[in-house]
Amino acid sequence: MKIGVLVQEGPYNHEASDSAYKFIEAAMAKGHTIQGVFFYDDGVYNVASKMEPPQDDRHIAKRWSELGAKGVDLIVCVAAAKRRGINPDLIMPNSRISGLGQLSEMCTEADRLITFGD
Amino acid sequence: MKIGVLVQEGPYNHEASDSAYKFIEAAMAKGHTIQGVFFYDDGVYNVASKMEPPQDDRHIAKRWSELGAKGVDLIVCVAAAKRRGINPDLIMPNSRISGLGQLSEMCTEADRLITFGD
Amino acid sequence: MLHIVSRSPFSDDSLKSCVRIAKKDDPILLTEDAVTGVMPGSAVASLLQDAMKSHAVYALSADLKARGVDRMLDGIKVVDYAGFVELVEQHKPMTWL
Amino acid sequence: MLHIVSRSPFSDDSLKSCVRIAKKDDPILLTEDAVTGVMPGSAVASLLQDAMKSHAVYALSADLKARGVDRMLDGIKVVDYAGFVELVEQHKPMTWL
Amino acid sequence: MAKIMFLNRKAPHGSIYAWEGLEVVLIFGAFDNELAAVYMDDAVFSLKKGQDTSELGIKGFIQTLPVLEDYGCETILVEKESLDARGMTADDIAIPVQIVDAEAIANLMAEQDVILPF
Amino acid sequence: MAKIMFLNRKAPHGSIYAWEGLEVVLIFGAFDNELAAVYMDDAVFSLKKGQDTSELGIKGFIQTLPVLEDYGCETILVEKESLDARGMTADDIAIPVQIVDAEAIANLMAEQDVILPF
Repeated sequence: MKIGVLVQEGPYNHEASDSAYKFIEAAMAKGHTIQGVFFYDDGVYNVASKMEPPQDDRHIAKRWSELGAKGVDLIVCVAAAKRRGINPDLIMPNSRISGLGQLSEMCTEADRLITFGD
Repeated sequence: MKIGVLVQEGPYNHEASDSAYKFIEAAMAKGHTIQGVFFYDDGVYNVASKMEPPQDDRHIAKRWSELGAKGVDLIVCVAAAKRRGINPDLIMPNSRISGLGQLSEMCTEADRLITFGD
Repeated sequence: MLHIVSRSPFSDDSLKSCVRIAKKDDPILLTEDAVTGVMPGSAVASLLQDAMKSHAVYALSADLKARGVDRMLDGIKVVDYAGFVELVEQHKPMTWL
Repeated sequence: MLHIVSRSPFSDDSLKSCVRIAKKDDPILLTEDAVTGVMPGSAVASLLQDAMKSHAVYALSADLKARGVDRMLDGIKVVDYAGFVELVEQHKPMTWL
Repeated sequence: MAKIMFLNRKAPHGSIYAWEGLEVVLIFGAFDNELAAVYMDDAVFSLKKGQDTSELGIKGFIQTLPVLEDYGCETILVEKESLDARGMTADDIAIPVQIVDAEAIANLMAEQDVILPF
Repeated sequence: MAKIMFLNRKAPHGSIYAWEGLEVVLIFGAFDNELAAVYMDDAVFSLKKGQDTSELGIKGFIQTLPVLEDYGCETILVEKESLDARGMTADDIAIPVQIVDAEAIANLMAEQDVILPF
């Protein structure tokens, strides 16, 4: 199946980001295709490239970027990002900034669209 | 009176940041001293220098920075900031990064400590 | 002590907990989404009416206007941000997140 | 349709709204803080027991373990993330934020 | 083409969710989708007459609500039980909507390809 | 010196609040303050025995809870009504605490200089 994922909350502050990641891992392990991950609202902070979490903690941005390296399309909402100070120079490799139209497309093309938020 | 302010949520996503700002404005208008504003958790995003909100919207980081120019001590929690990709190069003028010890000091020295969060 | 409640009392338990804990005569200030609770005839009207027997209950005008709250339970006092500051002058504040 | 609830049913109204709206036989999955609701003898036990008359109710194991939930109402089904994915294969998901 | 429902449950202004739930309509309306919006629980306040956000210094809803219809979201349902619980009636609603019970919402939900929660 | 109370009300892991409510104790304990912590509402789960966060991939509480006492927070109150509502008893609590009613919490609150909510 083609599964689209919408993430509405930022990293560390809410479990939503972790839940989304774990769900995607499990879906890929079952052979599903991730149509894309759309980061909206505070979700745009997920791929902030300057993150430096404590050494014994998970590195959320790096984890997303590695998923991007496997071919998962990581899309950061441009309007939400600009507002919050996230620009193309400040996002992780394998992620990109684009508009809500991408979310609309994902809704049309994916077999399932699942939201993680709070 | 000396009033300390703790902000626990980020800009735009939650009204907490707006409420804190309006409260401080009103307190200063009444002649109170703001002992400091401590940004904790997602609150650290409040002074992200690369913010570009829509032209017809308030510029939250700029607003804080202007308050800093008036002598209000704007303190960004170092641990919360690092984790979220906010470093000294990415915060507004008139704000600074420091530790929770500053919040402890504020609790001891201020006559009132008020929290804005969600 | 001044008790500040900012979350909607319809979706969140913070007002209920505040009322359970607040000492007699401690004022309660409703801000942000919490001001939605002051409309008459709502599911939280009796909670607020009971609260007003032991507490002065205030609501922040900027938040009331923003949400179009155009009618209120008897006894709710409206304050602006200057009034909010005065309450904090008089009482140590505690915010119910 | 699969109904996903992630917020604590003690402090938030999302589970209640989900149960009000969900169609008979639609499964409900509790994740994140919502898994705290499955302990027997709690204030939301009857809400969940009523829900189980019309819905299969699942709880996510990683979240149960993280919160030390070591006992559950009869009838709650435990799934891991692979089981979560299977539920999404079978039903369109809807998340109650 | 997909059937997409925006399910709004959060109060306006306290968080950005309600606002972003309108923003998506602007964009999604440009694509060939069949859109519906539901307002229940605290989100019924997003449709309240007489909202004036000028003192908060944020953009209001009242000017923006007409985008729902203008951008092709012709089905707008409001749950009666949510209105009742908040002491509101049909007279409080600023735009033309259908006031319905939980079952009607459930029925429309069942027809959707995607439901996006705000 | 100030009397400072940490008032915890949020569930652990779903958001970072509960965690940050412990972090502050580590720092505040180094200063000459009189600390107290209250756990009520969903925060009683932060003290639950048997928490295992390894599958979530985040740091647990169980190892960290002893910081409360080690760092000088000797008064730890848990509200009985909150335990009751969640089907929990004293046996569920992982560390030594005092289980009290709402009035006892109100009385301790009234003595504080500052209350920090998490």
